[in-house]
Amino acid sequence: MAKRSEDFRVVNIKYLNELHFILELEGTKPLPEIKPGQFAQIRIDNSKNTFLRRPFSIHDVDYAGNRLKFLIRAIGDGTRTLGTIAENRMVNLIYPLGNSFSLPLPREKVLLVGGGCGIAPLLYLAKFMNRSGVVPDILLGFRNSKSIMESDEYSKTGRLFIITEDGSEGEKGLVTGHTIMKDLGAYGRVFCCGPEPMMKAVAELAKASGTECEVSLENMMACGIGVCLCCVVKSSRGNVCTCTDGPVFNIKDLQW
Amino acid sequence: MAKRSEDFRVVNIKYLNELHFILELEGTKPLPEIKPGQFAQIRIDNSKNTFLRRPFSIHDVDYAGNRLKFLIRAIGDGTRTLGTIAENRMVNLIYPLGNSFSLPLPREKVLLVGGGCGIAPLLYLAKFMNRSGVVPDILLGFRNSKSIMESDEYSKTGRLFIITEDGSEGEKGLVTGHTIMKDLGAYGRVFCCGPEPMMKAVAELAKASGTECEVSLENMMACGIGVCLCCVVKSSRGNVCTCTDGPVFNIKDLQW
Amino acid sequence: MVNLEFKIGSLRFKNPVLTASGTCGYGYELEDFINPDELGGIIVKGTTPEPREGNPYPRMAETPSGMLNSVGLQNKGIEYFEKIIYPRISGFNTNVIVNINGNTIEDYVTLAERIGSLDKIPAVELNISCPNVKKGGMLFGTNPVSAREVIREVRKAYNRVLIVKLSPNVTSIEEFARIAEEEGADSVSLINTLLGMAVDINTRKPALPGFTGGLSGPAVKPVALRMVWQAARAVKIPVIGIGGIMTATDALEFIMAGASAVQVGTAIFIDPESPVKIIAGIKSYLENKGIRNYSDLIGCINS
Amino acid sequence: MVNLEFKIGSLRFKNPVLTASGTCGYGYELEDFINPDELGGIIVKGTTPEPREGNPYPRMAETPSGMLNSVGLQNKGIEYFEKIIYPRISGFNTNVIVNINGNTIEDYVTLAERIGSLDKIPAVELNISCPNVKKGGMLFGTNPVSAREVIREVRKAYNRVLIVKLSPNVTSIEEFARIAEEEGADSVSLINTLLGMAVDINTRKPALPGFTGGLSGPAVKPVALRMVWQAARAVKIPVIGIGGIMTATDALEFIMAGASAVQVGTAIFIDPESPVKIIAGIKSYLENKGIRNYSDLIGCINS
Ligand SMILES: Cc1cc2nc3c(=O)[nH]c(=O)nc-3n(C[C@H](O)[C@H](O)[C@H](O)COP(=O)(O)OP(=O)(O)OC[C@H]3O[C@@H](n4cnc5c(N)ncnc54)[C@H](O)[C@@H]3O)c2cc1C
Ligand SMILES: Cc1cc2nc3c(=O)[nH]c(=O)nc-3n(C[C@H](O)[C@H](O)[C@H](O)COP(=O)(O)OP(=O)(O)OC[C@H]3O[C@@H](n4cnc5c(N)ncnc54)[C@H](O)[C@@H]3O)c2cc1C
Ligand SMILES: Cc1cc2nc3c(=O)[nH]c(=O)nc-3n(C[C@H](O)[C@H](O)[C@H](O)COP(=O)(O)O)c2cc1C
Ligand SMILES: Cc1cc2nc3c(=O)[nH]c(=O)nc-3n(C[C@H](O)[C@H](O)[C@H](O)COP(=O)(O)O)c2cc1C
Ligand code: FES
Ligand code: FES
Repeated sequence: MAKRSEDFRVVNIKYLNELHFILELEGTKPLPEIKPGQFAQIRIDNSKNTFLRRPFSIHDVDYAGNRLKFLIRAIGDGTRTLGTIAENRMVNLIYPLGNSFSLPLPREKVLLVGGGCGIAPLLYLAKFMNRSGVVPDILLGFRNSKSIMESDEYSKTGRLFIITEDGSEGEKGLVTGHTIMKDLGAYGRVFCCGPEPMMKAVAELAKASGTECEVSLENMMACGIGVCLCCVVKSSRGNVCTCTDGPVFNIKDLQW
Repeated sequence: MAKRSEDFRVVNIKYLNELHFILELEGTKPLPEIKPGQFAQIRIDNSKNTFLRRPFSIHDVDYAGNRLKFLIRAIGDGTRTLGTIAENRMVNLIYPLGNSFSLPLPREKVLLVGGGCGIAPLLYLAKFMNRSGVVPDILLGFRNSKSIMESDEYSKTGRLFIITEDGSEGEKGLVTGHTIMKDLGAYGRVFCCGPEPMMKAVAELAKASGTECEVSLENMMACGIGVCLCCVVKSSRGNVCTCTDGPVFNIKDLQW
Repeated sequence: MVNLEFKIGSLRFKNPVLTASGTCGYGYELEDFINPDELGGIIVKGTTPEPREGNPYPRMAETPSGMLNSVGLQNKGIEYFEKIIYPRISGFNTNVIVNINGNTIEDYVTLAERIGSLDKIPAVELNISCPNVKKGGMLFGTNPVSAREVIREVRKAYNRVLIVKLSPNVTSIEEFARIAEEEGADSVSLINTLLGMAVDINTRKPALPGFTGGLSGPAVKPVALRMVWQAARAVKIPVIGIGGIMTATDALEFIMAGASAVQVGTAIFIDPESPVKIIAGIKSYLENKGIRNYSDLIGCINS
Repeated sequence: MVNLEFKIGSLRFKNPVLTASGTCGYGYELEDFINPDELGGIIVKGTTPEPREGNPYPRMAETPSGMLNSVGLQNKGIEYFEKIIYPRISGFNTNVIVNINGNTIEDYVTLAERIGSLDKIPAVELNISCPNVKKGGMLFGTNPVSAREVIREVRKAYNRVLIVKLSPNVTSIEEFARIAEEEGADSVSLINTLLGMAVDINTRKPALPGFTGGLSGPAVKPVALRMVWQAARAVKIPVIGIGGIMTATDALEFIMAGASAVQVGTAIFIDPESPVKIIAGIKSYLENKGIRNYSDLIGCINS
């Protein structure tokens, strides 16, 4: 579980749509144990405008192949550069960082809710649960049918529900408006990752229905290892670091 | 002859040895007239530690293909990054910059002297002369036989003499010690490019034998277009800019 | 159509993007790349009474996201400017402004007077912030007493638009901005370069023979932006923002922090077209946001 | 074997590379990456008498080759430090130094006294240069009168090694270095962060809620180097160089400019192993050049 700094080889970059891609990396030594919800700080060497590392959730783990996958949205210079890096180049990672989603009780009913590229940590989370016999329900929200990503992957790990803003696939609307959210009380836990307004809305519903709710925050980070105190969030214990005390928080601990 | 800023496609990077490579670029529109000795300021986008453009002599010109070649020594972050740029990526050039070597009189006996990657501008210079019927003698100095570059190319354009520091090919020693330098007075002009100590030594011999001598300076440049006044050299007219009044100077105009 | 005009006193600028002194020559050096008439203004190379050879080579050292320079005001002097350069640039259809420098107050006054008699130069930029000369320059600009004195004397001698260029190498930029305002300057421009240094560990010598140089480029932008914000809150005269502006986004940051206009310097070395690209970028920002007057943005982060 | 030892007064440091306050936590946060015992010293997070929550999020904005921070001295206060943290770090086999901060002179004195009674803390770093707090901090460090006063009072109350951390946001760094020396400080360290700002042009707000922040990283290196050079020529006490040091080359530049030691800050965020890499790099530079004592390099560019 110790954090480490390690060079990974770029195995493949696969674009899922214009903006999102899967970055697949291979290390040279056995991976440490990685828990769902953890992230890596990636150093982006060949971008002039990217001074600090960039944090990304671990999307999938292949222990046998020493491989990690990230699902990344090309939003600024750093991510755009990552998305055009040539195969076989090396990138440096600091990982595994942060805490993790809690483990559901055996046979507990669990809902994963993700939106946009916030779906990233949910794939490994679902696979992780599968190993201990939990098959989650998964609700993913996208803008439209074209922006849906990796539904095949997710549907292998649980019962998948899709909602799109324009109704071009699945139900129409935002995740909070999906039919299954009406019965949120039926779930023991809901794990949520996506844009902050979405997470806050889901948190409201969870509170109302008394469901345990964990969210994964994306506060801006400088170090990722708890030394700079830049990534804080107000918790019941005062300001805590998203990078070490999070990124996953039970909403009870946040002042949401 | 107007300077311009233009994106070029990387056609090919060919390593001549561990440190030196030929960068071949292709523009999208007809090249302007380029004179021998002129240079380009190349913007190196994907190197974190390269803020300013980098100046490189134009090594060869292919008007038909809109192509330019540069002979580059990977010495620091900027040149190393250039040497690993992927084919078909674009790089931005400001060119053609600077003055040029003077044109020899028809049938004038001319000697080109180059050392290390200072040989770069001499290829296009020799080809240029060939067009007006002048076939120069060319003396190139290298560390050893392994570090000899492009001798085939140069030998097509004139009578080629090689000297190596360890004598592993051609004569042994520095260019100034080569046999033909004993008879420097036989040449109307000598054009020289290489490390400053070499150029100064050649200039001394030229002075002594009364031969016209032009050297190409490599002063550090910020702009390359005459607006920053950083690249100055002391001339008979006071400080002048290497980027606009040079890079080629008749040694009579320098305080050498 | 969005309106990019701005004024200092009664002097109209067609847009708020000028080129900074020492980075654009006399404007005509850029003609292969841009049409200088499209600029809001051109601040020409620092000019002194006598011709100057400037500092010895090397004069430049690259630094992370910036550069140090130690040019030391190389220029051919006011007489050459009047006779040779002025005729070449007086046809530009934009505000050509001369950056004036001297060792003594008299030097500055003489220059202001002589430039004051050139019809097509509607303004001077009083440079009391050059870090690369042994006399004058920053010595004036980091001492409140002598800053006040030189501005006062130049103001007496010059009745067109007077811009005072401030040094960032001070504890309180507000103090110097206020002095300029109190002494009747029409505008302050900032920042000139930050005093910096680089060392060559192989030769074990300073990278620049005079040890220090002036730092410019994106590296200084956060400091420049902070100082522009402070100065704009301290005075009522227009503030011209300078320092590391490479893009329209950078320029807009300065404008939102309180700058009425900006100057583009080191960016020109990397992209000589950048000043006109920045004008275009500001325009399209305004159009996209539906803002008709860019002046609505000036200092908007304070409100 | 090359000798990397250096001393402040009688306090021995095994090498001249320390980690900077606020960028290395309490040292143990880095244990997955480096062995803190290999460091010349660890300057722990800025500590205040009372627990502080610091400034609101967001606290950071990336800038060209650097970053702005506005952490605002979040820490759990001296009592928590004494009871919980001190026992955890007192076993380190290196110099653990506490960076002390307060609103008032009494705050600083109290802290110095309490730290003075902790056996394993051989030195304090008096931080009169934090730009991210409303009281204290840089207000002391940019005013010669109050700087003198706080150093004097702390010196009276504390008889171990006293390092004064200077602010770069001043006209004359020499002046403040001399004040520290005159008041009996054993060393000065510089620079703390440069006051800077960033604007988000989309929200039209400052990137940091408190408008300004402290600039660190390679962007500030040229300024830091210049100030270290100036300070080292102004005083006889050892100068500790800080600011944008990422590599051994950077560290050597500071040493050649006059620093007796260096602190590594922001570099840790990009490479937590950088402090030990820098130690190794200095060693191999010395070995390659056949220099036995790194102290031969200190200030060598002046000669
Ligand atoms: C713990 C954690 C896990 C993350 N996981 C993922 C992931 O799996 N996939 C993914 O695509 N992104 C993820 N992010 C967000 C990602 O780190 C940012 O999108 C990235 O840093 C942007 O870098 P850039 O250089 O491309 O953009 P920049 O040019 O730096 O910024 C572009 C825009 O992105 C915004 N931005 C910058 N940093 C962040 C941030 N930390 N959070 C949100 N917005 C930001 C900026 O404000 C700006 O508007 C995660 C962030 C955190 C903290
Ligand atoms: C007119 C002109 C024409 C040139 N033509 C060629 C050419 O055809 N092929 C070629 O390989 N190089 C040429 N150079 C030199 C080339 O510009 C530098 O080698 C290059 O800028 C180094 O960039 P870098 O980022 O790799 O090195 P940096 O990391 O910037 O520096 C590495 C080392 O190179 C030295 N250096 C940096 N800039 C220069 C410079 N301008 N001149 C000499 N040394 C420098 C530095 O002092 C340092 O020691 C030319 C220079 C000029 C001015
Ligand atoms: C090479 C160079 C020469 C300069 N010469 C002058 C000058 O003569 N007069 C002056 O007031 N400022 C001069 N400056 C400062 C710039 O005008 C500007 O204030 C500074 O570079 C910061 O802006 P920038 O980061 O956009 O370059 C010079 C700057 C550079 C880089
Ligand atoms: C996030 C952050 C927090 C800091 N906190 C402190 C602090 O508590 N006390 C202090 O004296 N300096 C603090 N500093 C300043 C650093 O110790 C150092 O002086 C400065 O960052 C310049 O060095 P660098 O460029 O190597 O980071 C902090 C810097 C950063 C980036
Ligand atoms: S990012 Fe530095 S403490 Fe969290
Ligand atoms: S490099 Fe700018 S004037 Fe020559």
